Amino acid sequence: MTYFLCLVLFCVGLYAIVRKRNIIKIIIGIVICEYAVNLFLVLFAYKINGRSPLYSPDQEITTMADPLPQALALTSIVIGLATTALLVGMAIRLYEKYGTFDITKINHLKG
Amino acid sequence: MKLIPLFVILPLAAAFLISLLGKQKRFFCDIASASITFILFVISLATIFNINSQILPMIYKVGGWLPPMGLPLVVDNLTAFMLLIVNFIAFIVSLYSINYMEKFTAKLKFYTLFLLMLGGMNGVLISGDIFNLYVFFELASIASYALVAYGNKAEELEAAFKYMAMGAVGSLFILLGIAFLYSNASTLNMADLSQVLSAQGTNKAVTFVGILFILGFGIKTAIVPFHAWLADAYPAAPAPISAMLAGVVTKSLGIYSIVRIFFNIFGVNPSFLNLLMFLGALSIIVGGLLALGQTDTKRMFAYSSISQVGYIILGLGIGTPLGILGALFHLFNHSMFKSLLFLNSGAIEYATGTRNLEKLGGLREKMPVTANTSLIASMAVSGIPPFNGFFSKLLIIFACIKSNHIGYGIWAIVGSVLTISYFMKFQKNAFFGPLPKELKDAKEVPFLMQASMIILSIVCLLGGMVMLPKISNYFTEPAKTVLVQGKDYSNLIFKVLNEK
Amino acid sequence: MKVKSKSNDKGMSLIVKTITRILVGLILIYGIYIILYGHISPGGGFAGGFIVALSYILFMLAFGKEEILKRIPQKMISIFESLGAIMFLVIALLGFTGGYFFSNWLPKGVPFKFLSAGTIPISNIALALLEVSLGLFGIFLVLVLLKFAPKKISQTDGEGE
Amino acid sequence: MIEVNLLLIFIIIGALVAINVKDLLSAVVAVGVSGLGLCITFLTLKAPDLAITQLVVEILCLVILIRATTREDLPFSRSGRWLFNTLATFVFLAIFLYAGYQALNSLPIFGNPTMRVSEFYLTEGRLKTHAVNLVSAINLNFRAYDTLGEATVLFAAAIGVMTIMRKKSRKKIEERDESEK
Repeated sequence: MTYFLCLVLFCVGLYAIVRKRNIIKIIIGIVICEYAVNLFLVLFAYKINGRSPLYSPDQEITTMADPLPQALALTSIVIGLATTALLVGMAIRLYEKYGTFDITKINHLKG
Repeated sequence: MKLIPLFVILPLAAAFLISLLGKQKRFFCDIASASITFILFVISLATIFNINSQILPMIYKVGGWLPPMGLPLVVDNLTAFMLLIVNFIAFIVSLYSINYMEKFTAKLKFYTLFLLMLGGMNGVLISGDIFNLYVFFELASIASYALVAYGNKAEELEAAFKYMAMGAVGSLFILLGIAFLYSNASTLNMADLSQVLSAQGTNKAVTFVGILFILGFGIKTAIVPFHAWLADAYPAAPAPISAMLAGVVTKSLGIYSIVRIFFNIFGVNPSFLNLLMFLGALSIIVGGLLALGQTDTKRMFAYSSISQVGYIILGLGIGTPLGILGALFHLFNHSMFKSLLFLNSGAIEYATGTRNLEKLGGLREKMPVTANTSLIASMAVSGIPPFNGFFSKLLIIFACIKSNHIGYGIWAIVGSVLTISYFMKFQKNAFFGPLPKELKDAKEVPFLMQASMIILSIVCLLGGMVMLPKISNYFTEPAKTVLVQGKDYSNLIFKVLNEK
Repeated sequence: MKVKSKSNDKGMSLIVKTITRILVGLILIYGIYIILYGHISPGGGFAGGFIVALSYILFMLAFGKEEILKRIPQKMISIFESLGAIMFLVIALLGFTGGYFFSNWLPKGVPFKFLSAGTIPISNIALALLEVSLGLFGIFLVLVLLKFAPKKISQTDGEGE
Repeated sequence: MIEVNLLLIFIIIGALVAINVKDLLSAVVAVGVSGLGLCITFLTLKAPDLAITQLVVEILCLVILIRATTREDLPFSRSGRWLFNTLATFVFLAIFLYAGYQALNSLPIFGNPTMRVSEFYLTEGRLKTHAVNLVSAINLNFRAYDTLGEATVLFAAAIGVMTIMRKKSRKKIEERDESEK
């Protein structure tokens, strides 16, 4: 159930990317998809009744959440930020050139 | 052995240093980029000879951790083959850009991004861990998005945005696939994954991951249903970058990743091969037909690129050793002649200021070097006998017929005829016929640009010799073996690890 | 939107400025703490670096852009960024002294102590340098875009070339 | 884990609002809301490092995104093949959801990760690196090479943004010398 909700979140993002005309909305869709993927990684790491992957001085290691997907998610959050920054930069330049965020009006190219 | 990390360290270090120190001296960035790519080329040559003497893959344990825990760098024959192509083209392109990029401002940023892209591609090739592959994949992609938008004109930004939006979605699919794969197999190392997955047997999750990977990497390879970005992005980028994109980026990020993941990790099955063959054949015809109608040289080459990549995919999809050999050989050839063609079109644009075929003509006398090299490239790409393209296409068609896919064989021949027809159009309109008045003062391009085009055309001319057993045993044959052996890849890697 | 158009000019009111002056220091210290204790507690170079950068964003919103442009010239940021990246690479390269690229070559120390875990704290600092400069770069992105109207961008001090 | 499900529903509602609301500023704020929801979810799922990073990255992302918004969204139009396209999208998404659901069913159930490789990190991590924070230890020691790639991605993005923000991109021949500094 939890996994499925996360997949729904991914699909919401995909819907925005495919169907929206506004560039900002498309970027928002990509951001939402990134959330979903990061959340998937962390969901896969969760262990019932587990602890966060930090040792404490007096405790023995019993159950901990899987640290590896969390490390991967950390990487992918930062990569997502880089992607978003570049996309926004391009969107703003496009707005300067075309005066609109509408992708149906930004069509100097044929393909 | 110790040299493997250099493939990533050198370009990244050079990129950081160029952006830090590049402003001091005028030619610093030119010299740095050309020399770094040359060193990389030499190292990749050394690697390919080194690896052939010992047959087993070379593994470098980053940080000294054993592979399922740490990140290994793996160089086997396929990787060495790809590394040689990538670094060779990068060297040629960086020679070419010394003069060509004078037209643009902020050359420093160009070189920084170029070296980052190169580092990303090398990182993808030598990576032995699937998430690591994704990270470097993303590095190369982000650098290439920015490079496509380099000219900052409206069309270029539009093309780059389209490319980037599609590329970002592709990356998300890949990352989602990796997350599923991790949850299923609980490991990220490629060799380990391969063993775990074969122990598990078929699994719906793995099938779904396969679909996600085909979507994601297919977007980067621009096979036909996902090709929308390519025809805009290639013409928009500066010519050296178009040459890189067409010559090596789609191949190292797209095709290499697909074959590595599907042939060596998941293991191939007939339905996957049929899908590849179908997509390849579709790409050949759609790309060819679209290329026929173009008047912009770069756009024509872009569509032609889709069609030629279709041949590679078709050859891989046949799945027999002969087909794979043909595909790898065609991959090598396509890198050479398509880069050369894009460099040619860049030279024409540099000299005349236009890419429109209807405004060009009669440049043969004004620009003899460009004309002759592009004639060689056109003949090579259309598969005229002494040139390299002929042999690889022949191999692929033979493989089709031998494995009873005669329909696809005929399809490939039709595609080849299409190729000849649009390249005849290009040659006739650009270099023959009357010289328009506006082009009276066109001059041949500077020496370094000529030199890089000449080197590539010599490679195209002699490329057929790769078929000779002496060279082939060093070059394409071992690379083919890696793919043919399929899931034995993991056994080999663990064998190497256990030896130490 | 209103807030930003004000920050365009001379910044916000005196109350905001005074509180910001106090808060910025605290946020800065918190960010540095997160960076330095990344190997012991949650956090690390990425989070901490961005926190430091965000303190500057707060500063910018309160005081207006002239003030911050005076304090951090844009060239410095590019230099910091390259330095952070090079530092990380150098740490990796020094790993060759331990036998491998990226090996943890420093003595490891005692767990739970500040000076422990070999190269991890230094890597955190290098990453933080990169992130801080990237965050600051984000500010400049914002600054560049303050005059946001088609065909009217005049503040594009993107690169002095 | 009812609270995780509730948080997820909250995030999905935030996302739906973000993509459907007319006002672009509200859309960005709605994304921020679901991002903060995500941050709390990370905390519930025992990932404090990620929660901190997500929070900070979220704020920076919003600052950048808000700058890019104009006040008005585009008017809604049903021109062209609107109905067909929407239907096609929904069919595709439905297929995707179904396939994903099937795949998810064959994964280990929620809360019981397999942890084949991670077992090593848990047992040996502290002994080998002497770091207490395992996520840091993995990011900066076991998989530091990944982090190098990641840092370089950020670097590339920054250089990329600077590149596309140049005022002038092509130069005329006479300007060549003075602009080369």
